[in-house]
Amino acid sequence: MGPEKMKEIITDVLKDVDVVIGYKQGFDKLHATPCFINKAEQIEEIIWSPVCVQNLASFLPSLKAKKVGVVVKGCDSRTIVQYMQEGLIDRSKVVVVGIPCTGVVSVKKVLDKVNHQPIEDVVFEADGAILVKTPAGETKLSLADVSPDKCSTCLYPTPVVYDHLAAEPIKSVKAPEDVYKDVEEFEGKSLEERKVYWEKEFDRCIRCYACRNACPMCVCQDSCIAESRDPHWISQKSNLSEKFMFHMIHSIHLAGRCVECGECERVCPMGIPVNALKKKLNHDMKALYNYEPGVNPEDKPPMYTFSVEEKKIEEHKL
Amino acid sequence: MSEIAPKELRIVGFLCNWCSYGGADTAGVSRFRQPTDLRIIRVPCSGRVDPLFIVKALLNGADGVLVSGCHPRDCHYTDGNFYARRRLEMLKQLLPYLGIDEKRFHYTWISASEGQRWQKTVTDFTNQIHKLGPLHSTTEAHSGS
Amino acid sequence: MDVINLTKSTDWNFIEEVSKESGQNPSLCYQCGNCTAGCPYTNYFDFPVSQIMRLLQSGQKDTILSSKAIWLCATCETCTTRCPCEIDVANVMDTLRIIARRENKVSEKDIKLFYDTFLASMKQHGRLFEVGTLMAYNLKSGHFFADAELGPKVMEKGKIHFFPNNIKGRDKVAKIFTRFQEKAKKHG
Amino acid sequence: MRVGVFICHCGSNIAGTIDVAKVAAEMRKVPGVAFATNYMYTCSEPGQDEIKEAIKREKLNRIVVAACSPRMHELTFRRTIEKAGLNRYFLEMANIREHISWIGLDKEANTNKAIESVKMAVAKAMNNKPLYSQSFKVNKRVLVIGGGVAGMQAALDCADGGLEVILVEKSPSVGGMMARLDKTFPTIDCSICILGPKMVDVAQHDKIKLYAYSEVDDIKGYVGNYQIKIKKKATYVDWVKCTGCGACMEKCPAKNSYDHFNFGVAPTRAINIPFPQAIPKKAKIDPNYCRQFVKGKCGVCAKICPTGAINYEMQDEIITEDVGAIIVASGYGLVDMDKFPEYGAGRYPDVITGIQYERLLNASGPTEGHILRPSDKTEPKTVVFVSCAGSRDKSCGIPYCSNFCCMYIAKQAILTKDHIPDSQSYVFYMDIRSPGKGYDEFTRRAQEDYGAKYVRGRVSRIYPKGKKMVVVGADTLLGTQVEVEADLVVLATAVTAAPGAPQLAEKLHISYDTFGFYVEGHPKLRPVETNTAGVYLAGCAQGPKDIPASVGQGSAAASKVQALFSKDMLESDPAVAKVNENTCVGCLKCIMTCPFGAVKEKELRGGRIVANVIETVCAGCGVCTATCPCGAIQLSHFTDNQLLAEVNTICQK
Amino acid sequence: MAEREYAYYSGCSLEGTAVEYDMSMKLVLEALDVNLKEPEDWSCCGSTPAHTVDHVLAAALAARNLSIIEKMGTDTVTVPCPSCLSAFKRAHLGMAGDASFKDQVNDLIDEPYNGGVISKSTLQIMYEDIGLEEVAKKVTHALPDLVVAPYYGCILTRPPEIAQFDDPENPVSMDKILEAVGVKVSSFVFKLECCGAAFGVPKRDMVNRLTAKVLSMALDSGANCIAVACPLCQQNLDLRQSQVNALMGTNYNIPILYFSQIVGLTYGLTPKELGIDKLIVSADDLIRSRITVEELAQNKAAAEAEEKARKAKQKEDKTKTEET
Repeated sequence: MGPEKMKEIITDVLKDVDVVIGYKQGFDKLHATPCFINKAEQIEEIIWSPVCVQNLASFLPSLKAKKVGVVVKGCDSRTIVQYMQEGLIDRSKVVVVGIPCTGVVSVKKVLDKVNHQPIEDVVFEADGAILVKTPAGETKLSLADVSPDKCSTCLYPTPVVYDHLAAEPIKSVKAPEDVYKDVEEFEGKSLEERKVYWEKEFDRCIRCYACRNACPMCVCQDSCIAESRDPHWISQKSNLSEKFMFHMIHSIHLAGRCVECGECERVCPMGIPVNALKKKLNHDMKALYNYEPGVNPEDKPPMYTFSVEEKKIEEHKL
Repeated sequence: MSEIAPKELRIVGFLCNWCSYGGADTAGVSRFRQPTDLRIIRVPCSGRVDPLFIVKALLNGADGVLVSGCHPRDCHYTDGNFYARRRLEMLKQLLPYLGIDEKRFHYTWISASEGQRWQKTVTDFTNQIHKLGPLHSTTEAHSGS
Repeated sequence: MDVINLTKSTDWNFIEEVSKESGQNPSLCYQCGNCTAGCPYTNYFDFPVSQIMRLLQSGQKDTILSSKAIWLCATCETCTTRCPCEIDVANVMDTLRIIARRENKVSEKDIKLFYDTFLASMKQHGRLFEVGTLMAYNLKSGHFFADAELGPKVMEKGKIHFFPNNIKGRDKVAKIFTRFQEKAKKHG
Repeated sequence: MRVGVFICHCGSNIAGTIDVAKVAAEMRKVPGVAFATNYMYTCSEPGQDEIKEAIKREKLNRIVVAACSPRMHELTFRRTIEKAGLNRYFLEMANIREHISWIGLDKEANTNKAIESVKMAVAKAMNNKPLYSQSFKVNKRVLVIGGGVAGMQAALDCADGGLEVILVEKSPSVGGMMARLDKTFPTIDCSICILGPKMVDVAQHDKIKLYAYSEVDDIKGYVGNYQIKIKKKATYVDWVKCTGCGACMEKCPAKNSYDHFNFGVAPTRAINIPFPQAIPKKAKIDPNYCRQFVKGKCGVCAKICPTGAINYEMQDEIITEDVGAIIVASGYGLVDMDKFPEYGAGRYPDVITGIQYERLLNASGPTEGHILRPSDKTEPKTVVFVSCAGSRDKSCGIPYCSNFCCMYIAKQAILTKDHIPDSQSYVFYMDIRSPGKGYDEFTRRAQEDYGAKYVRGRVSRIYPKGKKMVVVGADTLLGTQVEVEADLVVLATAVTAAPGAPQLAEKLHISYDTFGFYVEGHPKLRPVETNTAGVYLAGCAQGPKDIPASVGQGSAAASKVQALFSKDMLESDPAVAKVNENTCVGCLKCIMTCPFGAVKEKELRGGRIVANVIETVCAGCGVCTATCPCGAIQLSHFTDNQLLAEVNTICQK
Repeated sequence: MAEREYAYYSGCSLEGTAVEYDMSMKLVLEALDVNLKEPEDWSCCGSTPAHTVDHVLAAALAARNLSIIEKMGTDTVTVPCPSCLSAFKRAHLGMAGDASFKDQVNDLIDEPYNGGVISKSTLQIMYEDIGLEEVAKKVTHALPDLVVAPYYGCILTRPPEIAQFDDPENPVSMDKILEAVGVKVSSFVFKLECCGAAFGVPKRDMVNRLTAKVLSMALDSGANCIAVACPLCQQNLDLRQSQVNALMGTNYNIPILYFSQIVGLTYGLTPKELGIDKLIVSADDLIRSRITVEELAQNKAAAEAEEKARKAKQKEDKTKTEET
C-alpha cells in the first residue's frame, strides 16, 4: 500500500478543491503530522504509513466554508458520517480520499518498547514487521504489538464513506461481538471495584482539556460548559468531584455520537482511559436503539430522537 | 448540612410541573403520608432534565435522585418525556459503570391525578435509598487538592 | 335482636384479627348484598352472608362465631367471584370458622364432627377412608342410619373398600398434624 | 440582591406541623435575605399588602413566598409583587403545604425540610431575571368538539356572542346522547322536543360551521392560534346533493345493518338517516354492511337516489381550520355488556341497557314507542331495572358513581307504567342518589304513584327459564335473597369516558384521569378550564353529569372563551427559551429536538450560524436546553443556573 | 404428536366412590398419548375440612404432595378432582405470594415445597394443552341419543384469581370438548350452581334441595344427562338422586356421567372399561345407540338422499299438478 496511488488521486482532487488535508512526516520518522495542500508541488510531501494516526476529518467543520479534500482511514471515515447525521458538514463540499488500513501504531507503545530513545529511523517491512532504529540499536517490532487498542477490534478497515479509494478494499476479520468485550468485562467487576477504578483514574486528570480539544465530536469548542460561568456547571477547583463532573459532561455529551476514533485517549498526557466511558455508552446505544455512530448517514443520533414505543426500554420498578 | 436529622438521607426529585408536581400536590391535598427526605425541584417538563443535573447531585452529596414526568403520550409538550426517557435510560445504564448503584436513580411517570401512586413511589424510593445507605461521595475520600 | 350498644359491644380486636388472618379489609364492604344474592345456601343460614359481613364491620364477635351461617357455607366461591369490592368473602367465612373452632364456639356440631372425622381418617391412614369416615361419623353423631339406604347401592357397584388404603408415609402426614398442634400450643 | 421571604401559616394547615417562626428566623441568616417574616394568611388581602409594603420599606428586589403549591397561588403573588413595582418573575414559591406540612406529622423533620425548601427557593430567586411578555394576536374563532347538548350549548352561546364557531361532531348528526332519550327527568318532557330546536339553531346559525361525521385529526399551535386538522369521514353520499328524502333507506336491501343510533336494539339499513330529526338530515352508507362494499355489487341506492348523490368512491377528506380556543364536549361512553357475564353478557336478548330501553320507549325508535321485548316482540309485564351495572364496582374497574342512572331508572319505571298500565317494575338499587332540584320527589313518585318496587340490593345473576328471565338478587333490608321472574331486564350500565378520549386528550395536551375523564383546572374553582391555556371542558367528557349540569358547563365554557377573546392581543408567557448568540456554536441540535419547531437557524452578520427561538411558538418545555451541549440556549425562568442553584442548595458536600 | 407427560394426582375419591372417573380419565388421556406418572405415596390433599382448622395446616397437607411431585421432575401435575386442585392451587399461590406463609407451611412438612409445580385440572390440559383439534381426532364413535348438560360445579373456574382457567361466570371448556367429540350439548344455565359439596353427609336435606334445582334446570335445557368433572358433584347428583326424588316427590332418572366417560365412549372404549356400569342412575339406555362415525355418515347420507328424493318427487308432483 504505497502512497503513490494516493498522490495520483490527490493531484486529481486538488484541481477541484481549495485544500486537501493529508499526512506528512513530523519531526522524526515515528511522527506524522497533518499537512494542508493547496499547491501541486506540496503533494510530494504526502506520506502514508502506520504512523499516520491523527483523525484528519476533525478539521472539516471548521473548514465548512471551503471545498476540502481529506484523507481518511476507515476509523476516521465514521467521523464524516457522524458529521453528516448531525448536519455539521456539507457533504457536497467534501472530497473523501479513503485509505483501507490494516492498523496504525501507537507512538506511546513504540516509545515504550525502545525505552524512549531518540528515533533515528522507522522502517515498515513488507511482512508487517517494524524496524525502529535508535542510538541504542535496532528493535524489531510487530504491528500487532504496538497498535492502539481500537485497531484490535476494528470493524471498518475500509472507510465507510469515500469518493476515491487509494487501495483495494479490505474486509474486516474482526468479530463484531468482540468490540465491546472490554466493556462487558469491566461490567463483571463489582460496583465498588468500578468506583475505585474511576476515582483513581479521574483523580489523575489535570483538566488540560486535551481530550476535548482532540475530539472530533466536541462541537462546542470555546463554548464548552466546563469553562463557562453561564451556565456554571463546574468550578475551576481541581478536586475529584469537579474532575469527575468534567468527564461526565464529556461522556454524556457524546452519548450516541462517539465514533471511537480514540483521539481523546491518544492525546491524554496522563494516560487516562477516556474513551472507555464513551464505548460503554455506545454499547448501550446499540443494545437500546440498535444504533452505531458514524456508520449510516441516514441514521439519527439516538439522543435527538425517540420512538413512541421504546421496545427495549422497560419500565423500572421500585 | 447541619440541619439534617441524622436519619434523613439526601434525595433530590425533579418533577414536571404538569403531571408529577401536580400528582405530588394531589397526594398532599389527600394527606397521603410520605417520608420527609425528598426535596423537590420543579421543572416544566421531564424533557428539561439534563442528565447532568442528576450526575451533579449524586457527585455532590445526594444519596438518591428521582425524576418523574407525565406518562408517555400524555406530555403537556407532546414529546418532552419521550426525549427524557431516552436520556434518563442512558444515564440509568451508565451509572453502575461508574460504580454508582443504579438503584440510587429512579425515573417514572406519574400523572396529576395519581396522588396515591406518588405516595407509593416516594415511600418505596426513600426506603430503597435507606436500604442502600448514604452514598459516600466519591470525592470526599480523594479530594486532596 | 337486642339493642346493640355500638360504643360498648364493638370488638375492634376481633375486626383486626379477622382482617389479618383473612387478608381482607371488612371496611371495603358497602353492603350491596351481592354475596347474599348469589349464595346457594342462604336459606339455611341464620344470617345471610352480607349480614355476617355487616356484623363483622360492627365487631359483633359472639353473634358471628356462634352463627350457623359460617358453618353452612360450603365455599362455593360465588360471593368472592361476584363481590364488586373485590373482597374474598369465602376466605372471610373460612377464617371465621377457624376462629370459631379456636374459641370453641362451633354451633353446627355435626359439620364440625364430619370435618374432624375426615381429618382423623386422613391423619390415621394418610388418605381418606371413605367408609370408615362415614361409619365413625354416624357413630359419633348419633345419626346411625344416615345414608344407610345408599350403602347397598354403592356396594353393588363395587366402589366401596372395606379396608383403608394405608400409605407408607402416613406417619409423615400424622406428623404434619402433630407439628401443627404443638405450634398452636406454643403460640397459645 | 435583597430577598424578602414570606412564610405563610395557612391557618393551621402549615403552622400546625411546621415551626414557621423558626423557618423565618433561619432565613434571616441566609446571605442575600434582607427580610423574612411569617404571616397567618399570606394570600389574604392584608397578607398581600404586607408583601407590597415590605418591598417598598426594605427595598426588596426578589420575593420568596413559602406557602401552598405554586399551581395554586403563583399567579396571585406574581400580581402582588408586580403591583409593588417588581417584575413578576422575581417571585419564587416554596411549596411547604402540599409537599411538606400535609404529608408528614413530624414537626421537626417538617421544619427542617421547610427550611431547606425555602433556601432552595431563595437560591433560585437570586438567579431570577426580569422577563417581559410579548403580545400576539388572537384568532377569535372557537372549535367545539362534540355536538351533544353540552357542545351545542357552548357553540350557540359563542355564536350568539358573535364568535365564529367550528363544531365537529363524530357521528352523522348532532344531538348526542340526549337525542336518543325519550323523556327527561324530573319533568317528563320530551327530550327531542326541547333539543330539536337547538339542533336546528346550530344548523342554521350563520356563525356556526358544522362538520358532522368528522373527527379532529390533529391540533397544532397554542392559545390564540391553533391549527386544526379535521377529518371528514367518507359518507359515500354527496351531502350537497342529498335532500334527506330517505328513498335510499327504504329500498336498501342490506336490512340487517347495525344501528349505532339505536344501540343495536333493532337493525337498520346499510344506507340510513339515523333518526327523523337528524341534523344534518343526510344519508350515510355503512360500508361494513353495504352490499356494494361487502359483495362488490348492488347499487340500488345509486339507482333510486333522485339527485344522484351516491358516490361509492368517496374518500376521507382532511380540512384545516384555524381557531384561538377549543371547547371539548366529547361526551361519554357506556360500559360493555360483556363486563357482566353473570347477567347474560349480551347472550340473552331480553337483558338490555338503559339507553336501549330509551329507544324502545321512544316514538321515533324502532318499535315506534311500543315497549316490545327484543326476543319475541311481546309487551313485557314485569320489568326489572338493575342499577349500578358496573358503576361503583371496583371489580369492573369503575369505582365511581355514574351520576344520573338513579334518576333515569325512576323515569323509565314511570314511563313503563304509562305505556303498560298493568305492568310491574322492580328496581334493584344500592342507594338512591337524587340530590338535584325536584329529583328526590321524582324517585318517590315512581314508588308512591307508579308502584315501582324498589329492592335494596344488588343482582347476583340473571338466567332464562322458559320465556322468563329469572333475576336473582338480594333484599338487604329484608336480609334475604329474592327472585323476580321478569319479562325484560334493563341494566343501568355504567358511564365511561368516550371511546378514544385519551387519544383526543393527547392531541389537546390536556390531562385525563385513570378512567379517561378529562381533568379540570381546579376541582372547585376552575371547573371548565384545563391546565392548557385556551382549552375548556363541557359535559360528560369531564365526568358523568346530567343534562342541566352539561348545559351549564357548555355555557360556562362559552363565557370563558368570550372572556379570553375580549382582548385583541394576548400576552405570551415569557418563560421561553432564549439563545445566547455569543456562545451558540450553531450545531443546531436544538432544532432537531424542539417538539414545536420553534427553533430556527439564523445567520449573523459575520456569516456565523446560530439558533434562534420564535418566542410565540416556543411553549417553554426546555427540551432544547437539555439538548444544547454548550448551554447556549436557556429556558428562561428554568435556566441551568437557576436549577443548579437549587441542586447546590440541597447538595453541598 | 409429541407425547405429553404429567404427574397425575387422582385424590382419595377416585380410589373409591369415583373410581369410574379415574378409570375413564386414564384411558382417555392414554388415547391422547398422555403419559401419566403417579406421585409415590401421595396423601390426602386436606380438602375443605382442613381449611376450617387453619390456613397453614391446610396448605401443608397439600404442599406435602406438591413437594413429592416437585421431586419427580415434572413441572405440571394434572388433577381430576376440583377440590384437590383447589387445595393445591391455594397452597401454591399462598406460598408464592407470601414468604412468611411459605416458611410456616414448610415448617410443618418434612420435605419443603419450593414452588415449582403448576397444577391444572384434567379438563384444563385437555382444553388448553392438548387442544380441541387433537381431542376430536381420536373420535371413532357417535352418541346420537345423548343431549348433555355440562355441569362444572363451583370451584373449577372460581374464584378466577385461584382457578386461573376459563370464565368464572360462563365457562365453556367442557361444552367445547363435548362438542369436539360430536356430542350434543344443551344450553345449560346452571353450569356453576352449587350442589352442596361436602355437606351430603352432615346436611343432606340442603344438598338434596340444591341438586334438585340443578337436575330440574338440566331437564329444562333439553338435556337427558349431565356431564360432570367433580367426584363430589357426581355423588350428590347421582348417588343422592333417589334421595332427591324421595324428598321432593319427583322421579328424576338422569344419568350423571363424568365428561371423561362420554369422551371415552366416542373414542370407542367399552362402557365396561369406562366404568359406566358403576353409575347409580344407569346410562345404558342412552348409550345403547352408539354407532361408529362411518355408520353415522352412512345414515346421514342415506337420510339426505331420501330427503332429496322426496323433494324431487314433490317438485315432480307440483309440476304435474300445474300441468294438469
